[in-house]
Amino acid sequence: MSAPLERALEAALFAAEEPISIDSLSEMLGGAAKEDIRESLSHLVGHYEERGIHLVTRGGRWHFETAPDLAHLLRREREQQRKLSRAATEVLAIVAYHEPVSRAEIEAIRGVQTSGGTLDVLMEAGWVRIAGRREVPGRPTIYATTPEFLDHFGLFSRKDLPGLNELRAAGLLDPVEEAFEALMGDGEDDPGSGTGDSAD
Amino acid sequence: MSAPLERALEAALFAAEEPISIDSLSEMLGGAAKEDIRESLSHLVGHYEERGIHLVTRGGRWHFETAPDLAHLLRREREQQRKLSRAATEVLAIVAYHEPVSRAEIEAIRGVQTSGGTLDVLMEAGWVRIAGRREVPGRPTIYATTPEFLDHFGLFSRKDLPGLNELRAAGLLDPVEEAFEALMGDGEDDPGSGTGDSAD
Amino acid sequence: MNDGTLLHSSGDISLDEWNGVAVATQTDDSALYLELDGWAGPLDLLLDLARRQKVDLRSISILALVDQYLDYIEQAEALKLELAADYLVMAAWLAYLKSALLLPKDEQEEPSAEELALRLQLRLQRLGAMREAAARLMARDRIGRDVFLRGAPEGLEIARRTRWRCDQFALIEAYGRVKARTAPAVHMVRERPVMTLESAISRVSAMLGVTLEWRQLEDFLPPHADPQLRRSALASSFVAALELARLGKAELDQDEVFGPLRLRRPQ
Repeated sequence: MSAPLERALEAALFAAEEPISIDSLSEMLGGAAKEDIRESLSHLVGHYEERGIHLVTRGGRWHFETAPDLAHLLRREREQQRKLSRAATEVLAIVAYHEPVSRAEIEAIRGVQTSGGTLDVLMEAGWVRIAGRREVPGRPTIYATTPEFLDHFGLFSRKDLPGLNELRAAGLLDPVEEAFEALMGDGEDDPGSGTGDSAD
Repeated sequence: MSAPLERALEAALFAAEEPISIDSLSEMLGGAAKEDIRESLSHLVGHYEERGIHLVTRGGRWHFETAPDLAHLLRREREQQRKLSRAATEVLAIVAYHEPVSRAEIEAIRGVQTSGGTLDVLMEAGWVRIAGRREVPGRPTIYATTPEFLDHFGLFSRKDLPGLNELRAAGLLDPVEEAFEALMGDGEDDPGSGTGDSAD
Repeated sequence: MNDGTLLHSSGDISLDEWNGVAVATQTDDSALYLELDGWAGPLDLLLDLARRQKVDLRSISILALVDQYLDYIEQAEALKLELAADYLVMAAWLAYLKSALLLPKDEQEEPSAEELALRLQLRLQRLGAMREAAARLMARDRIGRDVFLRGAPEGLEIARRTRWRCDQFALIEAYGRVKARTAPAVHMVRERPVMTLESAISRVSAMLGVTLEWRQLEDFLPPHADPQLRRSALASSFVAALELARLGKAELDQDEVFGPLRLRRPQ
């Protein structure tokens, strides 16, 4: 017999059409204490851990999904997702690991112009959004990922991006110019390119 | 730790868009024996019995649904308070004083046309109900108040509504008289002009 | 013709590696354009070539890479493939880089060839890192491919319900308003006010002041349409006339019974 709050959370998360934040859960359950909700959710996570469905949290929002190891039973041919082009996957990765990022910055990394369609596809998929403008000359639009991105790729949060820490530690998320100067040492009298807004 | 077949059934039923028969489940799970499926399903029914979601069968097909006692969580109501319009208040009062009344009768008493929406609002508010049809040509729908109406307005019964004499004593039938007095009031014999429309 | 004939015959870079990533669609038309076939531009091609060195990108030989690239372009030209301009620009730049790298250090211009090579290497590393990250991202358990959401969620309906406000007083008042507005009974107003004797006296005496002629009593009445009030005014004015005559302030005259009553100021 599970506690009333757990039952209520189970039902709400089961019935929900999209992931729900703890705030919304609290509101839905007549203002239940968020602490209690958190505790019940972690109970539920434990309860479902070895079952066919899992309770997961992505970017602070919660949902049930099937256990990944059962994918083969559930995959349906008719529902093949539209595959992303390689360009789109690269752009998505660049946005995710560098966000917020401007198109010029994306292009500097990829060495090619990014067709407008690529970002559109990612925005249409709901994974990338416009995150404002960078306050530099030209005020370029900058892009970032969405909560749905975390949902879709099963990421607890952006920190959960695979290899993020290693990439950061290796300086691979820094612009070329910054990395270049770091390598050449500060012996040079080159003032450097400052903001590192974009390589090349 | 649940058995592999149970896990698979859980996931399959969770992800299914409609209830599934045991035959389909067997097919989906690579030809699992129906006996085993039946047994696992009954385990699962027991497992979920007291949880927030239930595993149920209807006409030989299985699906998960939220526990019936938690249905209220799924249909949250966000209440907004609104003042009942003047017209609606009048109609409500007429229903209360004259019930059961037809719409035509309400209009005759009010002296103005009454939109159907007004009665809808009153029914939505839970104060007015359809009380059948009047056995006259055209068999018009007749309306009456509900027990919630008495509750809301703090009335023990409709008899608690003040009668016309009391209304008059309270000055509530005054508007026209008062208008006349206001015109004649200062003792002067010239009534002047005036529309009698003025309420205090 | 596709990218496979040129590069992938050696087989160490398979696009299958890109889990979940679509290989650029290969139609007969696109076969003529290398960049559509497999590489998103020269940097991408360079990266593929660099990976074929099977070493960490930090220790690739830029010189060897340049050679590979130039070979590739040469091969492509031999096959009369139409190369996009930026591949050729890159080829020219790499040819320059190669010659600079081969010069003794003291003969190199600024920036040195080593610096240019380092920059190229850094760029390749970054692109490589992002490609790898993309592959790892795509390989995650993805909703709709590896994990599935509830197929038929009941949904959380937020019914916007209006709570209507109305109180007892408003209700009763409304009924009073309706009755007052429409019921004919409402016409049971009090008796019409009469014209008082005082006001008749003051009116008649005031009017006598402005004329010397005989005038009928009716001429002294206030102009009222209402017959009831008119009758009251007539009665009051008659009494007023008698009173004024008694006080010597008016003269009364009547020619016959029920004939018109006339009055004037005393002569």
